Amino acid sequence: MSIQAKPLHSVGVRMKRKEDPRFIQGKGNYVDDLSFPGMLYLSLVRSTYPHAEIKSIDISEAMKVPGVKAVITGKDLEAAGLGWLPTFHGFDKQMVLAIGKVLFQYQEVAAVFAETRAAAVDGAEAVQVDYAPLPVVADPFTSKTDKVLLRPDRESKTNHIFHWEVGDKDGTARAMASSPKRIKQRLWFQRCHPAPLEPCGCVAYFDTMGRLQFHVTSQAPHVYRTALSLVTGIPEDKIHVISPDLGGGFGNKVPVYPGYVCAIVGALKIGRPVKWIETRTENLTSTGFARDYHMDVEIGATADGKVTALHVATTADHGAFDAAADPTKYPAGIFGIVTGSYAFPVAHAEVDAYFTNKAPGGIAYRCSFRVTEASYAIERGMDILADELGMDAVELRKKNFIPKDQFPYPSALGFTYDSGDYHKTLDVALETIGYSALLKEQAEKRARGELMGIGFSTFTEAVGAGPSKHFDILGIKMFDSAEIRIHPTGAGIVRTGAKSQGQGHETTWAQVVAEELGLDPQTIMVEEGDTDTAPYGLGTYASRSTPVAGAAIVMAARRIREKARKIAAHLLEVGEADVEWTDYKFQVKGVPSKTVTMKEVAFAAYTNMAQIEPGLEATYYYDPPNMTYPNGAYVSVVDVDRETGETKVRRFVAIDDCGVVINPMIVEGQVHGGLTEGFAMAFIQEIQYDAEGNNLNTNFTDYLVPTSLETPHWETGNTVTPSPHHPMGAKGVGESPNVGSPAAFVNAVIDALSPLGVRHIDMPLSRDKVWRAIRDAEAKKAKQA
Amino acid sequence: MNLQYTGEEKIPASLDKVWAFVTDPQKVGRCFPDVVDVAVQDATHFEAIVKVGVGPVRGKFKMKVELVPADSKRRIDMKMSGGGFGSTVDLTSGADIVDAGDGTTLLKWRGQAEARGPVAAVGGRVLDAQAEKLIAQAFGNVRQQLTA
Amino acid sequence: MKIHVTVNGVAYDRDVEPRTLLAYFLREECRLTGTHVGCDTSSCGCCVVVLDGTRAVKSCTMFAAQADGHEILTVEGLAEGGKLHALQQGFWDQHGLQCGYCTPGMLLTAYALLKHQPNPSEADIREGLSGNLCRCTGYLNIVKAVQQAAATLGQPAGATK
Amino acid sequence: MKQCSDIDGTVRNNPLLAVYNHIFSGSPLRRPRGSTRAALPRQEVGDVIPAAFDYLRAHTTDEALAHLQQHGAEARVLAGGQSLIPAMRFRLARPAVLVDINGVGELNYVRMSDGVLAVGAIARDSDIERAPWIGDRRWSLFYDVSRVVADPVVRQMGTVVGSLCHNDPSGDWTTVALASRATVVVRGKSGTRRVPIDEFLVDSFATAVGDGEMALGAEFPIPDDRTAGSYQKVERKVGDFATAAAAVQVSLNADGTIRSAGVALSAAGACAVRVDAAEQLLAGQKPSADLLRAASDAAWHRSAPQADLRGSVEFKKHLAGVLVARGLRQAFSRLGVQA
Repeated sequence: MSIQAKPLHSVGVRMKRKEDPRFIQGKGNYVDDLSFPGMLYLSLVRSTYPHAEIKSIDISEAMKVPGVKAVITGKDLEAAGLGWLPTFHGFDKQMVLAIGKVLFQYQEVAAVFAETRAAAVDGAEAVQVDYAPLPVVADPFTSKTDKVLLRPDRESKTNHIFHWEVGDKDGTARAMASSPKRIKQRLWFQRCHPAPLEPCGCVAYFDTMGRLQFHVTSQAPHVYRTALSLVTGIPEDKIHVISPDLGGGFGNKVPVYPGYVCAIVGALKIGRPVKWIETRTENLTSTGFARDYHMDVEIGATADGKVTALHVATTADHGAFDAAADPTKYPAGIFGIVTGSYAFPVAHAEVDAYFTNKAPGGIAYRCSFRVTEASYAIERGMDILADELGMDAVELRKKNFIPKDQFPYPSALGFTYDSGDYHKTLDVALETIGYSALLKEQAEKRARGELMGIGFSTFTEAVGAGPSKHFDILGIKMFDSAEIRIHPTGAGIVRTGAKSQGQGHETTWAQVVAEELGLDPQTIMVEEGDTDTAPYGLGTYASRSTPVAGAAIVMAARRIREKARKIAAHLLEVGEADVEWTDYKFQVKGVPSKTVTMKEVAFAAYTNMAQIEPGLEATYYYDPPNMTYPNGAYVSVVDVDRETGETKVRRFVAIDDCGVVINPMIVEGQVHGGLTEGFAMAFIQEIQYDAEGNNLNTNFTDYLVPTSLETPHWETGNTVTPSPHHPMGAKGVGESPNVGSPAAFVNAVIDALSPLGVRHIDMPLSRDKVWRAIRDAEAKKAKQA
Repeated sequence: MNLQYTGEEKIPASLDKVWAFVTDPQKVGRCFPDVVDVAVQDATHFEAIVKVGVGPVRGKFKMKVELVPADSKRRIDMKMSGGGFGSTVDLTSGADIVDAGDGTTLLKWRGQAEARGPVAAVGGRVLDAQAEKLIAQAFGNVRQQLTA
Repeated sequence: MKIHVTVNGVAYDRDVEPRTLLAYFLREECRLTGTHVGCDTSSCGCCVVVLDGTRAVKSCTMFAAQADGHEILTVEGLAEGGKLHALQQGFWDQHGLQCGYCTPGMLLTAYALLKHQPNPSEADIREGLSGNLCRCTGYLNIVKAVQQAAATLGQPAGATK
Repeated sequence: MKQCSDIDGTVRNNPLLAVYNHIFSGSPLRRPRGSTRAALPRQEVGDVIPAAFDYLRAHTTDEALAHLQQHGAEARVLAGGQSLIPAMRFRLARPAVLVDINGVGELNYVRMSDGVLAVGAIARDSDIERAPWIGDRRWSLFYDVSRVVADPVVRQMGTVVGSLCHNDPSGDWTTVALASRATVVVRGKSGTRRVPIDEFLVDSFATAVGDGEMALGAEFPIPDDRTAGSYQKVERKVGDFATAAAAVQVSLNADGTIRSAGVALSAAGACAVRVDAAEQLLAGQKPSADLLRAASDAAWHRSAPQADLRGSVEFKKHLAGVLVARGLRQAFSRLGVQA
């Protein structure tokens, strides 16, 4: 038998992506690419009012539009027991189609099914809805007063959704009171939207066996199947969810949206396939938004800059329904990571969420459940503290970092950080950017009145939810799974409950299996997103693929290795105890000449297995013992134009530590993308509502995505501190750059403006806001002088 | 988006004549610029269809109008809601009617427009031009017709 | 109305509604689904195709009727004789894509760019691609991909791999 | 768990199950009933597909005009369509008839003749951007603007004349046309007329082109070799309309004094505006810092912008001043003069 000539080392290799050939040739398979005989198109009628009673819905004109087959309203769905849909938060539900009243602008009001896209739109246009406007609650602070009750359907007659808190309230208050230095700042992390370039959508039909075939843009297909079964009553075995290629997700494709339910109902009632593809406008105005946290950050410290206490009180705007896809026990997600990379002896964090007449959401936008908000809060807070102390931002951070010898480190808010070497990561960043030279340049520029800023973010996040004792969604524990089958020729297939949206699972998972089994990654196929074939998993978001599904793959591969050892022993004609796995093959202990490869074992598993059970496959469900805690040190250098308020990001260095890296090329790509989204939030991206509740950023002409021209040239690097509990020592990374970078940008701009006395500006740092801050600061200075 | 306009018309007619005019739905309706049709429902309610044409944006705007005369006969408020091209616009305008003494009457008006839907989001500037035109010309036409 | 459009060298004679946008004509009439639609406002460039060999156009902002009698090149037509176009190779080698949704538009915009600027600098490429949005890559590797393609295409015939 | 038991509740007696169990029994679809009240304005719809229209392709100017005169206000000219088609997708614009002039070969030109740069109605923005003469200093205003109109792909379809006819308050070409003193050639029933740009731009999205008429082209006087310009645009990102923009073009006399100046602003009013005061105070003077400051102030005073997501009124007014100063400074330095 042939021994593989090529080196078998797979993990850590910059392997080109196996999925790319289809994408670069236009052969990707996205939901809107699907077409079935007799397929109808669904178009939704949406509310023009943010808050109004529906006096009547007249569909008679719509039914006359050529090609229109049916129009469905909230009343029809209510009659079918489908008026409401449970949110993934679990403790709230949302209307599928408005019943009685609308609660946000662009809310789904009626569903029109027609033979063509155009006819569906014509039909939707012809539906006449008579609204009686109601008073609008456009922000959480107005909501707090309960003057207007938004959700009379709920038991508790208040707009207050929940109060959540963690930490030592009294201890924090005492420590704060006795701290010689204190800072307090209101920080608003504005409402954003993930806006993947492919909008959400689905095709639903019932096959000849009465099975629902549901092709949908989903980051969590299995959860969809269970949720759909619970909501519609269709037995789970009669639901087949297929999530094909996804054109990005970033958290936007985790929740179940009304359009999906309407498509299924239409397919069921009309008996034909129904396609619903969201437009960009619908995507930005009605599907899961992110952030919208107003955070009052308070930090106490000693005079020489040792932090003594942290208190964060947050007012959260959750929109019309509480659709934040958070784990059941964590209504504010993992916001408790707000102590960041610093050794706070005591801390207290609280979040109060309120309903408003805005789109529902609060999803984890490239973020491990509110970790982005938390990181921004602590990293901005530390800079404001440095400013207060007249201390260098780097010095302050280093002074308060959790020392590497204290890991695993129990944080003041109840997390156990697995590993990290924060000083080292920051030193690499300082080295790369040339900090001392920059400080010199900055001093010279300031002397000339020029505005140059250097900003840092040395964040730690918690990713890979999560241990079943803590984490579940709709009651389903947040494990993940893998199934591996090795074929007679040594090729194989791996399936997981995760779902790639561009992260390159088809490549990295093959690398992991190849590494563990000494096989060729080019012959390991990866399949995800099909609930008929993939083992049950919670899906891909919150950077959980590698920490959870990735671990499941390693464990399944190791199970295969144990089975293979028996066969190897049989082939080597020795006892199993005498066989060891070394250098990617089985070898008789102490006899390097006597080896068999996994390829040979695979063939034997089907052709020559003696008394051993035939076949070579394994399944593993992985319940992580803890989350992983990737960290990073980011440095940003900016020049601000006094006259126009324009900020140029001259350099940006990102040093990440995500433990063991499976494919450095892919990790770099993830970091580039995350930094770009962080850059967008820091400078141009926001979903705004005016006081009347009108959404002002309804498409890409006003919800701004940076182009190649605005986007800085990223410089990346990494340090490696393996996770002690992950079978490969890996941590999640997809979100780190998005979580860590906003503070680095804002800190840099504020540093540039600090000589003028500017202490804070809320994101996005538009030219207008920055110019205004400069002007006001100069006016103030002139007054004092 | 929320837009506000103000203006004043000096009308060579007595206060009573002006009052009679501005409280008559049929007459007021005819004062809208490019009005195509006025359908009076009762003494204080009517629907008016006006032609809208700014650059690429051309279509018919249907307005539901309510007149709210003050008992003082010194003020009339007008609530208009309606729209076209996929959007709704709520216009509210009020006019203080002041006897200038010299046999003329002043119409001191203030208008406010609020748009929802694509027009607000996509064509805000288009709408602004229209709303201002609608209100300003309406009062201008009141003067013209009372002058004629 | 009846139109005759040549797409990737293949003639399509179809009867379409005047309001049919070219993007939907390509996707639904020609079943060439590599051309994507990512926005309503001509902002994202996922739908870019090449018109008459040299002009990159956003096919969601052009009616199929306007393509009558013209030649369209879509991503499906880039590779020749089973050999990837240098741009496709560049995107693959340089990890110039992640979710792949913007990739066809990027490829065709770059294709037209290289027709007019065979040796673009990083600045030229960043400017030339600024009508196409990418949400995944941060553009850096896309720039590298186009640079690689320019170098490949710049080599004398036969020298390319 | 609470929420799950809720769902179980809906499961236990879910009427949909009945429907489901009989999906193949051909039970007729129940059509929801609705009242028949007086029609209100149409509601928000998701999809963005234009309303139906008739498409007419013109091969000659005469043919195009015939169509336009036949259909009047119901018809719109389709040139680049980069503003019209998005407006139609949102059904803001719903013309009954589109007259496509992209096939009118006689309107596809960019040529120098009789002292003017003549740009035909279907000449693309990119035809200017890539013109062989665009690098010449005298065309520096055009060089600048041709690289910041919309985005590089839109420019390959969008037209210069179309931008003038669209007359967006934040447009780029309208502003450049003012600074360079362009003329628009308009043809209608009564024949062809040449309309100075100041008269052509009537109001937001409104021009001197009437129903049944069309703009055949634009004419820009060819600047002499002691002329240079600059286009200064602040935008939130590529492809955005201007937050504020300034177009300047200055010609010097042999003695270094300013013979003439064109100064115009975008996003500073109902449509692009000329800063007459600045043009007057520049004429005859030698470039100097004080002169620039004065022109900048004039721009600030002239600017009457509208607040929007791009910026506040005061910010846009401020930018108008800053950008005019920067534009003049660059134009002068292109002429080798430091101001």
